[in-house]
Amino acid sequence: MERDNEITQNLQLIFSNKLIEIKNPRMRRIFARVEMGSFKEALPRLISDVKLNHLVTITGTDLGQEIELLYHFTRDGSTVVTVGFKIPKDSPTVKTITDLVPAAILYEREIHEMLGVNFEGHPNLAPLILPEQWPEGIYPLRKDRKFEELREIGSKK
Amino acid sequence: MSIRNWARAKSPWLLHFNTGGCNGCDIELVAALTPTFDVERFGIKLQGSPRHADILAVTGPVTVQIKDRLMRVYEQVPEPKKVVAIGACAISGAPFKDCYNVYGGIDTLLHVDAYVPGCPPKPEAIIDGLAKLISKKE
Amino acid sequence: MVDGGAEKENCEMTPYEVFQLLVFPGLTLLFVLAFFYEWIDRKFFARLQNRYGPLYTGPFGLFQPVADFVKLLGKEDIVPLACDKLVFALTPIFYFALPLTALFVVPISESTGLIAFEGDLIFVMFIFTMLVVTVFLAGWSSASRFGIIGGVRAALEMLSYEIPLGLAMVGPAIAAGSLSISAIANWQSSHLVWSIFLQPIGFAVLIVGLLAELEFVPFDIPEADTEIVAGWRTEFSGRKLALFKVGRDLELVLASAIVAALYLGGAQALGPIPAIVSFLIKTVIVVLLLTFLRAVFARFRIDQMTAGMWKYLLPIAIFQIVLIQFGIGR
Amino acid sequence: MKMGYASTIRVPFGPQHPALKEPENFIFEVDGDIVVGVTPRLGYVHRGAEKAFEIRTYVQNIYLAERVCGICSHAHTTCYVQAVEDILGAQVPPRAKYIRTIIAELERLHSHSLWVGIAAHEVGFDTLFMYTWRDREAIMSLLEEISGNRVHYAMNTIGGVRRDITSEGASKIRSTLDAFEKRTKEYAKIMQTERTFLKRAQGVGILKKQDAIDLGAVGPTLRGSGVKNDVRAGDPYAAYGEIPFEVISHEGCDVLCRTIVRCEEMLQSIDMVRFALDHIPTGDLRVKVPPAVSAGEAVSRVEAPRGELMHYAKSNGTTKVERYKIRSPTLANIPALCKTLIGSHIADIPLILAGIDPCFSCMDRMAFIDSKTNERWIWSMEELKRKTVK
Repeated sequence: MERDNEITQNLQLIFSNKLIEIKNPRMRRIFARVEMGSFKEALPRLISDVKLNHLVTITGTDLGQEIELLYHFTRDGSTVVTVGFKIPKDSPTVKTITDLVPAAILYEREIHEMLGVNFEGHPNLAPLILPEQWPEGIYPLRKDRKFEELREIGSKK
Repeated sequence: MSIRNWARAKSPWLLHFNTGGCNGCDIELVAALTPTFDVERFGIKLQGSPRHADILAVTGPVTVQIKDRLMRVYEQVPEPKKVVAIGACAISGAPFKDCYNVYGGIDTLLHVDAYVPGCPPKPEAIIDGLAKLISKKE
Repeated sequence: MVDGGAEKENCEMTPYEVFQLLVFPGLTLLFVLAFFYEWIDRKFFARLQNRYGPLYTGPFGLFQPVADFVKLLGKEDIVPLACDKLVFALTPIFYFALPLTALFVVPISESTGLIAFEGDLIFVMFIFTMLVVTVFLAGWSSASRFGIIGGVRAALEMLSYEIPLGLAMVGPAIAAGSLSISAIANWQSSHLVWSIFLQPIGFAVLIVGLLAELEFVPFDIPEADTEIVAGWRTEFSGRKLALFKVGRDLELVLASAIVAALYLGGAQALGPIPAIVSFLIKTVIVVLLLTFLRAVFARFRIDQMTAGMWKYLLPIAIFQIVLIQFGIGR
Repeated sequence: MKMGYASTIRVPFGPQHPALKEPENFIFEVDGDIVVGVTPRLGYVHRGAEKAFEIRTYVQNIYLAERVCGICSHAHTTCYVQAVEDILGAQVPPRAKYIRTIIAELERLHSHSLWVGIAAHEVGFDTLFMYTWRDREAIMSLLEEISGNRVHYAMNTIGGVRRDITSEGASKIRSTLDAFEKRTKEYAKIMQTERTFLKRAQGVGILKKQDAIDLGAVGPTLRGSGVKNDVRAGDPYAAYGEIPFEVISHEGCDVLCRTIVRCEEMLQSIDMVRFALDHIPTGDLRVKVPPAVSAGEAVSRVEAPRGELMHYAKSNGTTKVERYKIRSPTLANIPALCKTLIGSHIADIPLILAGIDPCFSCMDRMAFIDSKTNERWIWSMEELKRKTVK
């Protein structure tokens, strides 16, 4: 447990006033919410000081007006530190982190395709897993379309 | 011509095509080749190229992405050909039936000659399905 | 020599010769042998893998190769649009005819082949090379990526195993002092010794060379099904594929017959055993040996194979020839 | 797109290909026999499962989570039920934890021995493929006896386990594992001494340690490059805290090393199952759980046979999940796979592909365009169709 507290203090130190909330629901799990712009600047220090060397994945959630991006890191395979922030749904643009974390190249592409968030500076945001004939601009994981509508779009092809 | 039907019944060559399934049925189909079940006793061989195959064994719910490839491979198999839908996904799309990216069921796209139910069907069930398909009169 | 009584100018064929050519040691026997050896090969391969192999087509699955052949004949024969039609149609026929012609030279039922002339060993070597050229043309003409890659690999493979194979076949010829297979067989029976005991290294090199010629597993790179679908055979279907299948079986018969003739004394009557039976026993043993090697190894990569052939197999073959020169293999 | 007669030819590999059990399409830019560019085009297995999670209740989702992948189905259900139990704060009875661990290790056994067979088949060593799969049937019938099905066991439910392991079941497991252990040791020895297999596996598909960490590889692929990282040790779940084991890793960084890691993991799993069977506590199998889950979020991680599997669940108090994210181990290995494929021979592709033991059906979220060649091209629909297996 003491390792979790040490990480929590570290995060509070790095984000200081930008940190909206931080919680530690169980052992080896830390969830932190930060303001939108502060994540990219803090990333180098996160990797060096807090030693978050493995990016597990990035989760995108549609919260109605905003899209929440959660970056799940692990610290040498044990504690999972999740740092998340919200971005407005009408202009969902975020800076990419592939320059610092090469593994993110895949996860950012899925979020781009599924939720319509575009990542500036990403080497190649071509369409990914959705079928080729999937119409532009329709993002399946957004909640603004009912499930049956999606079913229609999918099977029309 | 009884000799031709005898030959077709005795050496049905199989081509396996997974259209987006969870590969539970695929490992059971491949398990049917191994010593415990050994389908080569009936002359059944798994072939690599669609040109060499008689029976197209399809597993998995047809995802939208793979539909064209499935039709393409189906056309490449020379006549007389048969299609076997192996597993609940191939028959009706099973848990993924109402997903946005799935056609659900092979028979929406192809004429299917035999259905092997089960999720996944055991190797014995697959062999039984193939045996029934082979002995089915045209 | 063709025993047809007095020398005839117009040399038309006596009925007995026609029978010989078409039935007994000729076409039908070779067809039956081809299917029989494929059956042995598949059954033994399956038994090595703790499986049964074909079981329900005829007694012990004996007619499985026949069933496969007849089924393929009845299938639709698809000719891809982009392929070179003429070559695409001719290569199966060549692949089927070449081993057949070569088999008339090898002694099967009597101590001499149907046709025996000085230099028929070179003729058989030429046939082996032509087989690979046919394979290359088949792959090239099918205009599919996998066909082209398979054909190119077959040609590349030939460059590596052709010379050791040739040397291994020439070994017994030097010992027997003649380039006719029948003469070599007779030399072995007259000297009551088999060349396998005189030149064991040559025998090993020949087996490895034939494994590569027949595209059995350690060297089945041209039609490696897990890499390039079905290699040069990918685009063939129906009758063409049937001819390729029988051609491959005949090639197996030819390979085992060559080994039997050159190293195991050919088709000579061993005391009470008639010639044909001794030929069958020897060739079946060779087929079992080839299948055993097929079941035991994993597949080489094309560059490992060519390197291995040039670095190891060729020096050994040359060493064997040098040994014979010094009279050890006489 | 530049269509001139390029010095390289593009070899499509899939979606229908004997080496791939599943439909994946890798288009290789090949110069002679050497791969210079790889373009995986995935999405053939994308069934939109994450969206389907949102319209089903929590109990129905167990059925769906299991069918994400056929070979590691228990790993997915364990990960799913642990995520929901995390949010609920339900206390799973210790016996259920032990049974979950036993089934997880048995699944690792059958998944790894399946992989050893497939890897041998990729290089044409069919005899070993037949033997390993013959002995694997013993594990499959064992799992069938315990759970009633050979592949999807449906052992897990939210709050515990649905079936018990009786005492004669336990003795049957022990006897089967004794025989299986002897066979596995022999196959491990064969894989490391058989010259032809060595020639194909040694020094093939090199993934250096630093690349593996940077590209986020997981599981045996990572442990084969010398990194000691295993969820069972770092973040123990179910009963892994009480079962002694140490993480296996080798420095070889090639396919052979990944084979050795997997074979040793099999032997270790056998010992773990024996230990778990000896120390299994008595008690009930599950605890009652309300259908509606209070609002909250949870990250649950499991060591699937292929690597670290992560599920993220976000609930909103109703009986349906708000957002469910699955990140499977194969997805994390794809960038590392593409790195090892560049510079390899065509003939090595199936073995390197099999090296990460890809399970595309869990993974199918992602494609990755990597082309070291200078020009960049995007495939249009027609070109892609023309390039696939004609």
